[in-house]
Amino acid sequence: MIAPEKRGIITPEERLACVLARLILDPAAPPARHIAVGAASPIPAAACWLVRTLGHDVRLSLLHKRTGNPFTEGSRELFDLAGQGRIDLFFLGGGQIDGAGNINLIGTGEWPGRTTRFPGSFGSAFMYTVVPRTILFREEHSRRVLVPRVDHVSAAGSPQALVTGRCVFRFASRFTLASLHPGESATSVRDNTGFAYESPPEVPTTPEPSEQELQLLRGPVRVEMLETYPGFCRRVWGEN
Amino acid sequence: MIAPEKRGIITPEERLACVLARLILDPAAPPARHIAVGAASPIPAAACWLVRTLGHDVRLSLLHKRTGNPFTEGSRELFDLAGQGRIDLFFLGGGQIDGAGNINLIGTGEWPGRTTRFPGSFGSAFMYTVVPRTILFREEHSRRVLVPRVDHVSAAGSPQALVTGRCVFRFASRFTLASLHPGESATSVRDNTGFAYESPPEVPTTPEPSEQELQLLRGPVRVEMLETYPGFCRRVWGEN
Amino acid sequence: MTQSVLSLDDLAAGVPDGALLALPPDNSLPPSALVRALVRRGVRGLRLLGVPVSGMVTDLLIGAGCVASVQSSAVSLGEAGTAPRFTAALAAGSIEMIDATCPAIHTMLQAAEKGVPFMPLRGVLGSDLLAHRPDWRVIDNPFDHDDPILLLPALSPDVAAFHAVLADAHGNVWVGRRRELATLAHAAKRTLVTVERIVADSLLDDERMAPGTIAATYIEAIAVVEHGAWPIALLDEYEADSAHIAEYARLARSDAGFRAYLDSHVFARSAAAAE
Amino acid sequence: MTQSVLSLDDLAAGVPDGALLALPPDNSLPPSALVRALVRRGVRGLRLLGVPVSGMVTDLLIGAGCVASVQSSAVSLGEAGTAPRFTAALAAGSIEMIDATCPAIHTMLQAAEKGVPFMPLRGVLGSDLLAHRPDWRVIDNPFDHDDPILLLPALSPDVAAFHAVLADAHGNVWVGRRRELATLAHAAKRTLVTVERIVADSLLDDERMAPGTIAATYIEAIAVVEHGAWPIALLDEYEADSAHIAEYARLARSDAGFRAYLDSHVFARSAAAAE
Repeated sequence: MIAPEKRGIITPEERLACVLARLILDPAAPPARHIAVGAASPIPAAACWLVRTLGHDVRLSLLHKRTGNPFTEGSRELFDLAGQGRIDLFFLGGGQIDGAGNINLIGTGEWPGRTTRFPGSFGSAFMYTVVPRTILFREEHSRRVLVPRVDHVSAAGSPQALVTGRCVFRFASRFTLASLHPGESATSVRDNTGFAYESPPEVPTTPEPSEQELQLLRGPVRVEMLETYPGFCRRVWGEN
Repeated sequence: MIAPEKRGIITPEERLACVLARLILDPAAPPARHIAVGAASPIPAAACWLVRTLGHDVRLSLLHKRTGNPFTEGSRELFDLAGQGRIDLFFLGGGQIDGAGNINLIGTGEWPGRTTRFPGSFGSAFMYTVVPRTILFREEHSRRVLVPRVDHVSAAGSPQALVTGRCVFRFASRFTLASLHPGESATSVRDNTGFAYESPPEVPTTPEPSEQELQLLRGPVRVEMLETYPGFCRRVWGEN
Repeated sequence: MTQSVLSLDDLAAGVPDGALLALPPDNSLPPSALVRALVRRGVRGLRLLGVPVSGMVTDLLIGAGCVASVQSSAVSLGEAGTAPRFTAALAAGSIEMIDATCPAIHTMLQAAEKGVPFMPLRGVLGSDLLAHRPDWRVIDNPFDHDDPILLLPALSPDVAAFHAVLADAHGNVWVGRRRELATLAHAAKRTLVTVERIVADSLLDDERMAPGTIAATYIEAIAVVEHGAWPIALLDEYEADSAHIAEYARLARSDAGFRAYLDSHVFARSAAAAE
Repeated sequence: MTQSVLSLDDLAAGVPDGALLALPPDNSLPPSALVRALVRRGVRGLRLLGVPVSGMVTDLLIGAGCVASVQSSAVSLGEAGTAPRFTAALAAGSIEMIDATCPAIHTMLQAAEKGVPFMPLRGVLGSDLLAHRPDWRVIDNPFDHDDPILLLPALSPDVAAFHAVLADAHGNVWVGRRRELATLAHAAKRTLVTVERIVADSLLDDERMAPGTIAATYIEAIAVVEHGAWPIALLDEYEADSAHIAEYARLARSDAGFRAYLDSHVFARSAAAAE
């Protein structure tokens, strides 16, 4: 199943999926019985499928699943579900993310993004405040993305955490560095982060995926993901 | 098709259907391109089908049509349609109707109808004001029904007309007697009407159905009505 | 599936005394068998909500002494005439009637579906309903001048119950074009459903079935009850048993007649065993 | 039927210059062939509405100079990346962008569907969107204290257009579970639809097809265009032509590339004749 040259090598995508899965299962957070995942979010989707295949009873609504799409009230149903309090956890990204947890999906420069235009706010302005738990996720960890103050606030909220390609931040009125991915250091994160955050004297390393997690990711999770994210599956787990 | 003993005899239901059809087609009123008809309204439904079979391009929404029901957004769709301005004409009745055009579907005596309870207001409180044209229709024409002032106002509005088993009233801030059905007189109407109304010196007789109207009612209209109003069809037009 | 498939009696046990219970009328998949099971259980103090009007099962619950109040836009047996137990209970003052108008009930449920505290509705302003609905409010339209408009509060039933045609193994249920039941399930805190049968294949995988399907997310529990809408019609599955409804309408005119109906069609061992 | 079955060009003629034109995004049956016909016709000054976001056909119309403004919650080619002509037009200042957020667009259409002047929505209050939407208004919830809530005005598009799977001889059209298109058709003043094919039997007579059907009441005119969503996917009928979309995304990065794309796939006699 897995291309031989990849066997044994843990990809960044696999690591991030496991990080997100552990945050989903965080016993200190309110339970995530129903999670919604957007179209362009294969890693959060993999994390959710991992949680499911680990045996947890969590309902997943994949927004762009082509077959078996659970929404029969049209595309407003996700937002109505959230308004009803039936979505416990959502993932958001941002062209810019700042230290107050604000995200910017509008763009940089003069409104509405005359310097660099991002796609737009999607449902973030609603979901971020209405859904109890939000995990911010952005692979690119740079001063371009993680800024002192976003140029425009698409949505404001209090995330559970911010997961990047370099580290995990937890949030409680401001960000605190929680763990460093393998190969990163307090300095590499500091150098690439535009906003101020708390950094404890000792920052643990993000735990690597367990053998069980890897097997699930490369087996049943991959199978579930194939229809919705074929390109992602090919890139991370090779052909067939 | 028509039971021999009924052939040639014009029933009150047929007469009333023709009266309503002419009111629907009233050239002085805004055009009725889309008419909605409630469940317990076989005579208004017959009138609408008569208008259709006469060749007029009118859309009918029969609220309780079991097959081919046009509402695919559930039972709120009728009201949304009306709110959109897409319903031109609706029929309403009333346990009581007063001279101001108010209808009472709640009941008599202390609220909510401790003396005699009627079924309830249905959608009347909305439809009467939102739909441009309303025709009030009640076969029973008595002082019990046509009262000086309804005990409770289910809905207030300005009807195009009030059609009863005895006559046709037109409405413009108050009712005016417009025509008397065969067998009725100014006196018989006066004696049986509890509210005040205008009565011109000469009141015409309600025209009888034409031969064409009768043939349409007893032929294609009856066929259209059979599924939704089998009891009515049997009563008015006999078996088979 | 996270939904439980229960016996009818266990499903009925899920409706607590005093619950705000939403029920569709006779043209929209009422849970007749479940209501008979509720009567057998002796549920008390129900606050019924007609969506948006009420039919035979509401009359039955009232007659059996299960009901404290009814909020509805009308209570009627349709072609079979007035609802006799409802009328008798109102005359006796033994239930509270909270009158509404159809689009207001739809709107209150839609507000709950959307998770907003209120939603506006045109019309209604000339009706005496307003004076008897202190929970309804007229404001000036903030987008215009001299334009009073009615605001209706969100209404979230404790329990919604209806009889769907079928469910799949995942707990999704199919109601055809009776989509007011989807709005109801979205708005309600808990939704209990009886179905004619359960199919293996996911209703959501079939583009032709999905649009008439309410996703399992909204469904708490299901019981399989063949002819569970009887004597009411069920879409294109079966027609109404008009003779039976007429018999009910006749018997329910008197207390004694209604008792006889209950004995024959609700409490009798044969009746209960059939469900 | 009162709906007309038109040629694609005659259907395109029904979209006047300057119209507020609502279009669904790439996962919800965009009228790709109709949009190409609009480009060929040279429509100008369109005010586009994304329901609730915008995809490839919006980028195409912008690139072809047909668009004055876009109201949407996002403009993107999905997996194929950013919308290049949209981005270029914004940088050049040649179109106006009116940013929204998905549930706000749904809510504005629902208000129009219901015929009410506004509808509330939770959330949004911390977003800079508000400062740029003078048509949106925050009020104190009249049912509570210290509870600011957003009110959104009804929005009724001049024209809604989408590509449905099929229509019947009565003008009813079937969109499967893409029911946001029903809300859109209810809210719009006029709805123009392309379909893959027309079937004889009424969709409303079939309980399995009816729930995914938009009744003819709401449909002004229909054109039959096979593969009318191409290169976008159409439910379970056909998949997206990802290679073509990627080619578009690549070509549309430059003015010259976009012109070449138009010449090959929109204006070329073979392209036009295929539609």
